[in-house]
Amino acid sequence: MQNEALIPYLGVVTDIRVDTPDVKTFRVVSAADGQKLFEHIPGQCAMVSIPGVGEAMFSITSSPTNREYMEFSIKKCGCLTSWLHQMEVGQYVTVRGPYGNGFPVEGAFKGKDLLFVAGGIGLAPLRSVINYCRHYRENYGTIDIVYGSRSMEDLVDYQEILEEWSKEEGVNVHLTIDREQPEWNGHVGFVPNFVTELAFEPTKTAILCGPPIMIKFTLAGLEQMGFPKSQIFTTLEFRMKCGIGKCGRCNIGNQYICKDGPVFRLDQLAELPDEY
Amino acid sequence: MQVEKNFEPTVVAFCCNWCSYAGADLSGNNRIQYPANVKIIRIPCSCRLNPMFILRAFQRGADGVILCGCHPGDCHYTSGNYFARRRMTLLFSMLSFLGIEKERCRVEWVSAAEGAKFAATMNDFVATITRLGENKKLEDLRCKK
Amino acid sequence: MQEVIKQKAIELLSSGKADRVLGWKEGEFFYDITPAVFTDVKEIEEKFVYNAFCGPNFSKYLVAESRKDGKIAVFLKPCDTYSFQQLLKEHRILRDKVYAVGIPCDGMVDIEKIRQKKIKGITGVTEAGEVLQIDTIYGKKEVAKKDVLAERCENCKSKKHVVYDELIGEEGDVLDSHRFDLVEKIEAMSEEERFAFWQNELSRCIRCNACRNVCPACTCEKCVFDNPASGIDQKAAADSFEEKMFHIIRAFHVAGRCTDCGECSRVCPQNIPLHLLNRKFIKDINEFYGEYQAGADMETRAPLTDYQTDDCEPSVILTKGDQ
Amino acid sequence: MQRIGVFVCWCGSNIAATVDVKKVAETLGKEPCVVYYENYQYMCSEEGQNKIINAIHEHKLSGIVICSCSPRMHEATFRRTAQKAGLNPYMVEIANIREQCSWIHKDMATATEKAIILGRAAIAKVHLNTPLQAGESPVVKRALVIGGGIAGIQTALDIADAGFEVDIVEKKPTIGGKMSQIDKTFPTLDCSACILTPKMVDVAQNEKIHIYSYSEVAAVKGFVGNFDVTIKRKARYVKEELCTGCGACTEKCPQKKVPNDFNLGLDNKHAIYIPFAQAVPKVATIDPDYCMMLKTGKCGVCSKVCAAGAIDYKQQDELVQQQYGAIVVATGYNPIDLKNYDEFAYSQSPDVVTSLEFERLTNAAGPTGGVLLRPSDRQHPHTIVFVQCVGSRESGEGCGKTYCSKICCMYTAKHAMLTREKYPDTEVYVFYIDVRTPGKNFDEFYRRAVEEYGVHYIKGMVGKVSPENGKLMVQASDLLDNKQLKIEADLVVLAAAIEPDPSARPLATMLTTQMDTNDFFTEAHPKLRPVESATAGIFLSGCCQGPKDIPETVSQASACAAKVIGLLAKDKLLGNPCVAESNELMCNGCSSCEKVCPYGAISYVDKEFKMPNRTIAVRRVANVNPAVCQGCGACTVACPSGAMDLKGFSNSQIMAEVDAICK
Amino acid sequence: MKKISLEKLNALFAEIAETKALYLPVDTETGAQYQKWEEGKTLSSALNTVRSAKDFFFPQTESLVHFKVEGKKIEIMDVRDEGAPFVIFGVRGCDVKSFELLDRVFLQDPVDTYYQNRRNNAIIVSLACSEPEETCFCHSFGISAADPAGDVTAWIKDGEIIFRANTEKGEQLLAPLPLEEGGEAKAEEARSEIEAITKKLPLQNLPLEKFKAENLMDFFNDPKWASLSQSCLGCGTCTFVCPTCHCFDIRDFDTGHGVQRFRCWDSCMYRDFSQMAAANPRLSQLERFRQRFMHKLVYYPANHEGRFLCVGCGRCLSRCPISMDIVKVIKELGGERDAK
Repeated sequence: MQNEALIPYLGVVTDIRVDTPDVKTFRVVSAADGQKLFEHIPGQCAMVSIPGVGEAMFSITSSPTNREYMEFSIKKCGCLTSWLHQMEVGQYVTVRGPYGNGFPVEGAFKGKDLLFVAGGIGLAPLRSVINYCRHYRENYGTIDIVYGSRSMEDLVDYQEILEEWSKEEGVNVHLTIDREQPEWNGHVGFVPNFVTELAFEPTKTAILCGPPIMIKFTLAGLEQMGFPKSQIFTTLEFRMKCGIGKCGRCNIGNQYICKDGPVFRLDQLAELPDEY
Repeated sequence: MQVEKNFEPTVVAFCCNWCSYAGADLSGNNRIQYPANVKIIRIPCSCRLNPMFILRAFQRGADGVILCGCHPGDCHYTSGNYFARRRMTLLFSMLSFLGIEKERCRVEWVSAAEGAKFAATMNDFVATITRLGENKKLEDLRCKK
Repeated sequence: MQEVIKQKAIELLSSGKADRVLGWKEGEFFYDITPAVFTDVKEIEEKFVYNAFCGPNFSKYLVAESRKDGKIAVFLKPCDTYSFQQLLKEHRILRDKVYAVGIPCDGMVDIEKIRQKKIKGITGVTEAGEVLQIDTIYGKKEVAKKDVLAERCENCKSKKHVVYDELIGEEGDVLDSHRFDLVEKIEAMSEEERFAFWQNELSRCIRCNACRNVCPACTCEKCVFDNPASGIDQKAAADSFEEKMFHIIRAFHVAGRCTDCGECSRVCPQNIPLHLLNRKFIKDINEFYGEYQAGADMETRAPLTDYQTDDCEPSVILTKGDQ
Repeated sequence: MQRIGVFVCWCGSNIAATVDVKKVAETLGKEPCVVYYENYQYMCSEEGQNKIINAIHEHKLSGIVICSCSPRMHEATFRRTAQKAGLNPYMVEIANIREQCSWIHKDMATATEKAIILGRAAIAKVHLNTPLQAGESPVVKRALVIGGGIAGIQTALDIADAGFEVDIVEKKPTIGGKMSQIDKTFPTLDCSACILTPKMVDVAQNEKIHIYSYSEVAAVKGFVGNFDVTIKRKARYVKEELCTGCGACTEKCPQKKVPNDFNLGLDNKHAIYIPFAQAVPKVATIDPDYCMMLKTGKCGVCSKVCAAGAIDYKQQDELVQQQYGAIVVATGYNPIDLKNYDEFAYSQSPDVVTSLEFERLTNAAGPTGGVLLRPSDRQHPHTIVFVQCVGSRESGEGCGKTYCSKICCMYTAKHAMLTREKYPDTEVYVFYIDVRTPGKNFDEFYRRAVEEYGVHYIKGMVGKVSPENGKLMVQASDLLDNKQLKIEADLVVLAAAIEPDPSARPLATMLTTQMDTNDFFTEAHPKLRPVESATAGIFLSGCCQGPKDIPETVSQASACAAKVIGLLAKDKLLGNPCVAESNELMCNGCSSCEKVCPYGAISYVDKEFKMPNRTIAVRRVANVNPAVCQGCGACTVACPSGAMDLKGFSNSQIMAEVDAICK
Repeated sequence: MKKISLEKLNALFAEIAETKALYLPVDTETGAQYQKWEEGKTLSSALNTVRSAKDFFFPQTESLVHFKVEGKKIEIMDVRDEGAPFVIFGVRGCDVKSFELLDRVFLQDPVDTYYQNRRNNAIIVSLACSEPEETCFCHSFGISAADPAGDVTAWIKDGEIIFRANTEKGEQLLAPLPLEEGGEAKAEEARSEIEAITKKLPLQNLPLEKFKAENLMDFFNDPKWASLSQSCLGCGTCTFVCPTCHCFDIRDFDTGHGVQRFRCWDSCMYRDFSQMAAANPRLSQLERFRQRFMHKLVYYPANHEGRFLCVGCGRCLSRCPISMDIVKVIKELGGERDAK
């Protein structure tokens, strides 16, 4: 019988990394052959599930350029995610996907200066793009990454940022935390303000991901700086069940976030009902 | 030819902590036998038994459910078994109304001193359920092996 | 009667006694009437109706409406007042935010029953005394009103308004109804017949939740069936067990609180006689613990939150014969 | 997700002989989240417990399942073990594979299979266990005794003796209660006043005891260890602290036509009065219904004669707030009102009296100075008929009580005997249904009345008493001789049933304690906890719980005191953590739970909720007081929305057990 | 065309049922329902079934996949069934149209194979509506009650039933059956009679013109939603009797010895439909009510060349507990609006 999108693949967790007190990154490969489960575009998602516990959509945080495995950075917030956080290496999970449109890394982003703005766990979906763009460095202009979290401990992928991203030519990392901390020498303050302070050229293409409140104020800041709506991208979060644009749950206007999203350009969003 | 295995019913007994669970213990202390089909779940008082639990047991494959509590008037919490009695009477009546065998559910008052009665009750109940056969009217086919 | 009630609605609104009026709004046809909150006298004049198709029981709307600013006036048929009072008793409605007007009712018509008489394409209905004159695409028809009354009205339990601020018309009495006849008939069936009867009825359930959502006793902030933590949450039944489970639990949850308003059966798109389950509980309660009518007063303890030391034992069920 | 350890106990051969413990351990070891399993000879031994402690440490166990004997046996032991290892004691579940498995089954395969299933159920439950903390609450070291009769007095004295403060609230101007009205006590016939008044004095003089006389309990809030009580001190128009009890005011009071309730209206008193000579506190009280000064503003005599200046016509009712750790109910009893007993002509003839009135008529301090005289003509009665069981032991339909009032047989024998002793010329008839004399020296006492004093005991009921020509015609039946009797009596004494004081019912509501249909307080357990109410911290003393004679009352009062002392001796109360808890987000505020709670642990508050659309909604929600809740779970089933759940026995836990068993 | 006397209809059913499962509307005490044909069951005379025919392809619940969980291991079991060909007899024009609308959802990439299997197996015999009800408004969506689509179209006229095969599947179904040739004239007669009745139906000229993608935000922000949705109970009756509603939920059921993942009907009218861990983008009944009708009248047409997700079957009109239905919504919103 034909392959069925709703029947998942079996994955096995081969590595668990503790990123922050409530974020863990899980490395998953196929349970059948130890290979990568499927290919994806940066920004795409997959439905990860523990049968009997739940199934939910998570962005694939590893870059497509990684040919061995895929990674999911998951924040503990509900029943399924708590379960996932308790997992040990060797645990099987089911995965289906990839779902969604992903970022236009081979389209609109090409040849552009990119400005990534992320807050908290919002870095997870962007990590895939950033690493992709780093991998195909020649295809893109400068890369600016503004990333902030509540505290130092809450910065996801802090090690990778320090050891790889910051050291790379043409990649500028701007980190900030919300409140002063003794061990912290960097910037302190909220992400939106930091973005304004950094005064980026509005010719860049901005990619935003983070909590709604951060998005809201960052957008205001960017628009003030003169960024046109068509140059700002963000990703939406919604309850999803089927992941393939049929079950009706993530329907906003004539768009299905699981299929037509989760990445939207701001000018596209402006034409949709404000139900996200 | 395959010999059909004797029907071994699954019986769930909810026992209140203060009287009936102790009664069951006493039956053990005195080595009075009753069938292993009976599995006891300890609840603080018979009034803790939510009708939901009974339905759940049937759904999951129980063939009989019995609630044991303190004798009326002897409830550790003074009135719990009175409430349980009303609730169970109405629930059982409803199950019977829906055509479910009325002997599948039972309430018995067993005190902590009535080890023998506990065993006798269980013997009788298991016999009744065995006679009734498998619970087919309140089963969930998905839960069948 | 419609005019009197309409005038009352206008008066309440224009006098400021009420800020909103909950009433019935006309539809496309004579029978498809929608509950509506009127805030505008003109709208009442144009759209307000009260006829034999005004079935919906408004009391449940008051749970939310009484929590809004301002006062809401509501029109309650005798049976609706029971639900209203039951909700007051359970502290679900804020009494001082509601102006309740009792209105008379001589039985509501069930459009389904007219359709079951093979009358198709109904475009209009006129009440002429005991007879309903029906216009259809296929010509004029007539039926006796008593033949097409809703089940609950056929077996009307009371014409009395148990609570109101104002009454339009005469006060009625509690009636001797035959509402338990069908329950008795089912009780008299054999176990297998009963099982088959309910299997047939309940298997039609599509779990649209109309019965629950319309039920004035089902006002839970979060229904157990919607709550994943309850362990029994479900949507469409995936097994015949779940069909029964839903209706047993629902009936049990409203046992002793159900006023027998009959809304569950009225709204069931599959015409499952759900009220029979509730009535079975009511009948049992009456038999086992003494007559009790939910919503009849504010004081009497609900039978499931009460007991007598000499209540019957559950084994009483065993001796209640099948035939 | 838990990390569960399973420990299977052999219990020597008790379990291991019929259950394959190794197989049980290994099979359960494969269950999800079980990271460690072990079997050992005696899990409850020190060695066994150490094994558990080590495993908890080594394997970072978050929950443990012990397959062993009944939890009623060693649950507490293993909880302590867990606690020692730093694991919350409520993360322990016991699978009872001894009493409920190995001891009742003979076949090894069957028993092993069942043990595995029981173990699975325990594992399923422990999956959902959450660490529970028992709440602590401080204990106010002060007790309140409601009612100052002999029961209250005895309880108060015993509690005070142990060094705790006690307040007595008595609604009458003096303590003493019914016993102060009685003449002699059976079966010893010693003088009631002689044994009571010293105790009353003790109360008055005890520094630990404070009497709120002429006061009532107006409101009770709080819970065991922390009751907050409002006491209403009724205005007596006399400053208690100034009044010396000299009696000058009473002597001079011009209003002398006040029915004397102490003598049951058999004589009159003054509008300002001291109920009786030995009253405690010995303080005058003005009856506002009769005092001319209070009614018309004209008089003021008492104020003028009072040397202490204690009279205060402007006095108001006063509310006093006080905190208590325990409350004792000692509200006592009253004879029932006999107005419905027209057949006995109680309302028609003054010579038909109740037994309590008879006590006053024979009491030296009574209206007749102790000489037995008929109320109507103050003549000595020559024929007296005593009727027993008036209003007691009636079938349901009558206006009387279904229960036996217990004390009537004995006091009637006492009355009969004393009458015959003092007035041998008096014929005494006693009509009875049964004579009940279960008590030390009781039957001897009754037999003396019959045999030595020649009291005529007749088994039968009096049908009618009719006043005729200054006499009372008593028509009765003699059931033993099967004949009708007519007796011309001078005095008829009715042994009226006793009933709880009418103040008890509203009090029970305030205290959230239970009453039976007769308004007697219900004890927490009829056999094992007879002096406690089901509501923690509320205790029962004396006749408020059921009819009692004096020795019984006093012993119950002391028992009650012992319970109170036991409570007050604690500095802190450790709650049972397995209590009900309401999820406010789901609560409808419908009050179903409150109605089934036997302890009054549930109250309602209007709470503001932030709605997702940034509005604020106010909803009435249930609030469980964990210090009061005993964890029966009645509320959890009454709750339609499932907002109410019981910690330690939650819906999901029980359903998980069900699932595991039925799998 | 082919025809047969109505008297022989049951024999015809028996013939079809010999090789394929045959489903048809049967009268029950509580209205017509699709049932599997067996001896003794006859074609209902009611206009339409209470439940729609979508159940055949999109059942109320269905198992998707099973899992076995042991320790850290999971096993996946594909429980799909190829199925066998079956015949649905007597589908009305509106329901036939609904299949087309559902196909556009379920057969769109990635294909829903559960739906596809059943769809491929089905042979649809539609039946023209000789007595439409007052609640019918299929004509508003260009559906012909007189000449419905399907693999085979049938008309009943003067004691005869006339068949016309529209597809190869239909041809194959009719070929072996003992039918007479002819009936064109009668079919034509029936067709024109029905068309004449259709013109008399009360629900004519629904103002649908303005429901277009370009007016999306306009409709979305229309203040009239408030009064329209005000008395909505938030039940799923309209959704579940609707032949085109297709929202579903996917859930897991732990049987005690495995996990069954199944899907079941869901309704966007339900409060928990879009509930997430901490937020719900459609909090009020207004928003949920609006979503359902916007989806039918604006969103779906925007994605599917202007096709409305409604076939005018009238089920929601007769079933809504409070009689608030799509016709009222269309009339209220489609009224005086100025097209952009």
